[in-house]
Amino acid sequence: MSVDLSPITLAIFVPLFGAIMAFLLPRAASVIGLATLALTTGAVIWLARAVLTGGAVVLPLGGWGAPLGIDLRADGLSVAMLGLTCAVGFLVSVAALDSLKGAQQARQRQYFWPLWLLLLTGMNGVYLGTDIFNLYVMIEVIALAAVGLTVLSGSRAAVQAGLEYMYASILGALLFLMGVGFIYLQLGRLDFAGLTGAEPTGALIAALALMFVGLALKTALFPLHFWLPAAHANATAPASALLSGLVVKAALYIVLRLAQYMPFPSETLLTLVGLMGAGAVIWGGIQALRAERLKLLVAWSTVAQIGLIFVAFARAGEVGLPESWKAAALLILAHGIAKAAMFLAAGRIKDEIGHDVIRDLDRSPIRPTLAQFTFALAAISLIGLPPSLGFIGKWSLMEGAMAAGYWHWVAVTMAGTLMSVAYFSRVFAGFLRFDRVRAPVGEHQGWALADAAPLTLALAAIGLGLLAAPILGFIEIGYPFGVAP
Amino acid sequence: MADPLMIFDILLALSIVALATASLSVRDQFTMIVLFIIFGLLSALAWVRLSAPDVALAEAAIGTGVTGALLLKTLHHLRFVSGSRNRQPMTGVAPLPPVPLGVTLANAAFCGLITLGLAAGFLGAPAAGPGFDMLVAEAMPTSGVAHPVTGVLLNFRAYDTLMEVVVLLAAVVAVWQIERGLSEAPAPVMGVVWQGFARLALPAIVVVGTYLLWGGAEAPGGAFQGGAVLAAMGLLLLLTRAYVPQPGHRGIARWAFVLGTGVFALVALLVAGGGRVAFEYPLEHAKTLILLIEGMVTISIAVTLAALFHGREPVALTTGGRHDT
Amino acid sequence: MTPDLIYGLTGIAVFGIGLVGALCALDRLRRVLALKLCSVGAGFLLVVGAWRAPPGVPDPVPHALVITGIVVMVSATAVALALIRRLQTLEAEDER
Amino acid sequence: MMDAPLLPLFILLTSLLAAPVLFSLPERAARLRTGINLGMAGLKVALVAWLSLKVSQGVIYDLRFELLPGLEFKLQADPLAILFIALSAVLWLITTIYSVGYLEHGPHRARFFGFFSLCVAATVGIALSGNLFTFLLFYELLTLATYPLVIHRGTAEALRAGRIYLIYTLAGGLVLLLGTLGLWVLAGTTDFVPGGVLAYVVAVNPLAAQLLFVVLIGALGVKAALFPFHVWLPIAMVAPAPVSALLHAVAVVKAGAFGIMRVVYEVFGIETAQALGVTAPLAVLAGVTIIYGSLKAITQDDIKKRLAYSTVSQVSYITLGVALASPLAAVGALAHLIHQGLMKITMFMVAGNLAEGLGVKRVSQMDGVGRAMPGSMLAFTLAALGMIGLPPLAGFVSKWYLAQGGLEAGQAWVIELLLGSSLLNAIYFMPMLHRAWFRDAAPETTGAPGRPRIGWMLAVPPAATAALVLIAGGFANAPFSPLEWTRFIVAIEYQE
Repeated sequence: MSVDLSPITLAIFVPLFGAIMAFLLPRAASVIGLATLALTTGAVIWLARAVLTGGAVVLPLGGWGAPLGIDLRADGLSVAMLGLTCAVGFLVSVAALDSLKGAQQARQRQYFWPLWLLLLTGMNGVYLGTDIFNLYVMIEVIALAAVGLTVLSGSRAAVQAGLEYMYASILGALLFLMGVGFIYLQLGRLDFAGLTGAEPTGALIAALALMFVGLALKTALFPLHFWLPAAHANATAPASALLSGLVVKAALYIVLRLAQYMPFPSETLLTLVGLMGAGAVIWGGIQALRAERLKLLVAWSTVAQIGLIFVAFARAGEVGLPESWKAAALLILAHGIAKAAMFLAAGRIKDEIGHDVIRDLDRSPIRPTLAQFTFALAAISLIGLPPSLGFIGKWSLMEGAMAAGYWHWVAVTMAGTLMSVAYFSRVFAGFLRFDRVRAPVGEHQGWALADAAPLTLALAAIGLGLLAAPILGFIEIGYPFGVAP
Repeated sequence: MADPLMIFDILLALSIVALATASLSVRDQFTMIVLFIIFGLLSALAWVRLSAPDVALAEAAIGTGVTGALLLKTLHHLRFVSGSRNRQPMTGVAPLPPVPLGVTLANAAFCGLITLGLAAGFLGAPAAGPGFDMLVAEAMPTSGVAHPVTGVLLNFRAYDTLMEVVVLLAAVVAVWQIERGLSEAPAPVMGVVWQGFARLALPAIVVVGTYLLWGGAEAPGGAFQGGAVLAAMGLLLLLTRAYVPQPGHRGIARWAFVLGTGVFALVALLVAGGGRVAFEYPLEHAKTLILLIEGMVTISIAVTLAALFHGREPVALTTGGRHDT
Repeated sequence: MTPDLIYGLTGIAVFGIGLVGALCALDRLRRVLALKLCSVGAGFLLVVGAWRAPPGVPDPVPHALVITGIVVMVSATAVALALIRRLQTLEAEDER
Repeated sequence: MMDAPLLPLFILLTSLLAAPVLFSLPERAARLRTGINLGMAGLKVALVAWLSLKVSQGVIYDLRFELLPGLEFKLQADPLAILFIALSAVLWLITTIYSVGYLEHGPHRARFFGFFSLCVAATVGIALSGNLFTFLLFYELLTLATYPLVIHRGTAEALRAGRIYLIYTLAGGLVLLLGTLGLWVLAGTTDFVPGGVLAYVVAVNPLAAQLLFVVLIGALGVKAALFPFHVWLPIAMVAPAPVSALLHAVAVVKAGAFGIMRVVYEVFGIETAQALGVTAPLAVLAGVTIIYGSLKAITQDDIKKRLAYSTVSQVSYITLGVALASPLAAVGALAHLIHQGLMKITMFMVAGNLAEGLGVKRVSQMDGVGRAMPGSMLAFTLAALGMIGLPPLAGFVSKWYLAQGGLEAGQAWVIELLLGSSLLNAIYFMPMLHRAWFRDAAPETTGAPGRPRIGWMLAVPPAATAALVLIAGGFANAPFSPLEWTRFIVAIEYQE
């Protein structure tokens, strides 16, 4: 009996089997992990080719078909998110290989790989899912694995942050589940297609509100961001990179999908979303300016950037939604890549210097040049300077807002950009100042192979801006957003 | 409308709400957990009343039973830890400042508003509205099982169920990860009388669990409930010290954790082919395959739940996951 | 008043109570419990949605969903409790 | 000769690709680094010469790459681009030689030359930009590449200056982004087209067009050091001498001035801009900056600061020439783009030599330095006299055309402005020359005669640029002189 597998199933099952193997064979976990990532990336490339040539791919699991069964569906946006996850995931894994190589990290290493591969399973499942209850289960897979990764170091701060993260995650998921209940009450089905064109009744508005708040909690949208900075700042570097670069994107992606299929009630709600985003941009910026530690600064910048993505989403109101999601998607991709690079670089800097207190960075005679350079490159994309992908995303955001006459979103974006310049330049000053060093500054100290992965990511974040047109073309495949009102 | 039943319903509903409130507001943590367990059992009762015996069984066994056990174990551990703290009162930290009453009230009012909004949404939704009834009825004959809930869990929405087992796996990996090297509170040990009782109860539990599993194909029950009951046996074994996990058992425990997920996923993939997609069991083998999956999943659930209760990974000197395969 | 109405409102009330607890409780254990209450509330909603007035047969799909939800919740609870145990131990060690 | 449509790209890549190589060279590989630097700089000069020849023969270079739907990355080589690119190619070569000598034993040379190279790449990109969007990309790259150069010394003072520099220029960049977006939304294109792309918008919505003009000029004015956005320029003087030289002569300040040209001539179109009534205020603003810069320069004792304020003043000549909206003034403005670059780079290199060779950093210390370093001071004198506008030096030529343009435009006040400015120039340059040549040296600046205080790598570059100042003025009418080329451009921009 021949088994013919769809790349869609592979994208979910390969990491799942990888996780199982890595858990069963702890000694070979690293090898299994890397191999799994490579295979998953292969499956995603295969899937991308299929989507490029034939448009969206649908796989009715069990042959039942929605609404009774569960369909998996891959269109341009899904595959772009899968690609982001696998590519960033692969490079973070390479970096993790180095940062977890010490003898005292044997136990960390043993748990890192199964948790990370389970996390990958969950994220791939989200990007391919079309059933809202299934999405609930998937975000729980993500939540448990992500919490496990957060507390990998076992320090008190990390465990404390992990516990807060866990509470927020469970509550977010339960709000989402309650929303699922309301959708079932009203519509009697749970697949995305069933949501299309439904009348916005009381139950559906309740469902939408519940699901949105739940997802906002999971993706740390202001003012529900409270758990994020501590969790992302206290995790080990590869875990931070995964959490900040990839995990928060899963909930964001679900918001995009819901907006595609749900009857979005009104301009007012969209404005509210934009305002929350604006609040995040400002508050995240202020806190990043005040942060004393490098990783905390980077974590607060994630809060601000998530806000910016929501501003992009709301940039042109209800009428502009069929276009606005593209700006949001570009920013999601840009942030995913650049933030992973930045957290890895911050981790490297901390490893080399021995601390990450921003004001004392310039006291160290050790200057991990390459990691600092990587950090700066990532910052360029996060600030949104050309030609990075972040710039292209910001350009799309402002272009749409301006064309629609929504000047306030342009102002918020500009304010956010200026603040990001201000808080990142605090860090650069620490890199480039030399008159506070007592000992002679060593030449090119702190080079390591581990710098290769973050540097690649940072260069990608900048270089992919040049490929923005094909990327935009790709994410539109099989994604008729115009269907939604 | 049957009047006495309605009175029963209202009374049950009121006591559920009252218990929920009480369990959150009672000061003593032990009482809190006990109230919660009663709350869970009454909720299960309400679900029986709503013709959902499978759900009621799962809630009673897992949602209330296992969760209650987990809470009690944690409470035991916390009391042990803080007991050791009390021995040196000089170094104690100031307790957390209480939340200002105003904030609590504002929060409560906020939640009240949300609740009212949800209630309004609920009242506006169609009663006994659209559902999957027809679709399930049509598909049941080709599902390979007779009981609709089992059909949904293991065939129509098998992917969900697989992921649910994955959640369990993630949980046990995370718990082992979190608790590694944790200094241990002495495990709660039962009194002699209880031990004797437990020994007596063990065979009965096994029978009930197996029955639930087997019956799942036709009547209420199934892998989760069966697994929970078997896990209860594991809990008893652990509590009575009839079984003490050894470091050497770690490997077996790992295999037991992943058994359900692995078999489930393998079967799901291997049936693809010949025009079928993943999870599409060939009709003639459907029942066999589903029973195989259910059996393996049951074992994994039982072991995993027991391991979640036990917590730490068994390393030298301390103890860990149970294996009962 | 039909049972679905009564229990539906019960579920929403329980969810609301859980929400208050999750937001206001300081005690770590109590917050876990509050979250569990929320999940029971959500379960109520789905079970009520599945209910059909006799002699109708209830919709099995929401039942399956609730069972899944229960298992997911117990997993999350176990992890949260493990974190609490770990954290309390670390705090106790720090004070010693 | 073979035809190479990718020639502009190659010119860009000579410095863009050099940067990563230079970054990765170990600090001690000095010879290799110098080899790459000089090789690439020489190659660029050769390629630019070839490109100029081709363009003068009427070959059109136009490279496009779509970045977003409808929005292109576009490189084009028109005569205006050639003017700027030739300036930067020649001065890069000269400054590179100077920098190698200046930083011979300093730290972080790999970093320095890497960013130096990037900085030139950005300047070349700005010159070759075919639309405002591409211009914006390189404009921001320029900011990022110059920041590490400004703070190269790594002291608290340098970092403070760097922060101010970054805030001003990035804020300016952000406003430019806003303006580019506005242009894109209003006109549906950001292309540079002689005669402008906004005629329709100006007719329909003059207010929006005026606003756009203010935003764009304001943004570019930050780098062009237009009053009141000039604050960063004197502060950025903490940078090493070659960096200051490059910043003032070619890279940053000129990028702003060049951008103002592009915006006035090819985004709005000079006639449209005039009709819109925005050129006259710009001319007044430029005039204010000219006088203000000169007055501030007089009060500075620090040599580099005095030179910096002088730049504030001199660069606004270019803006003035553009804003006067007369062909003759335009000739003067374009010629001054080159001439000011040659003169100012000379002066900064000499200032660096004084600091290196004699430790002289203030005007009050300059007594007798002419005798200690006669070669350098001769170059400085030529440049200073040129700045003042003494014939037949380069500065005279541009001022002459500016004045003629003022008459042509019916703005007689320009003559008075130019005369006043020249007087002020004399007031702040003459004392320096007087001290250098006619006062006795202070004991610490007199050393043993006959022994050179600086290496040839520091001595030759200013001499070369001073010679160019002389040639550009004296042979202003020769073919391929900046002035001749300028006339060629003005014919295009005024669509004659």
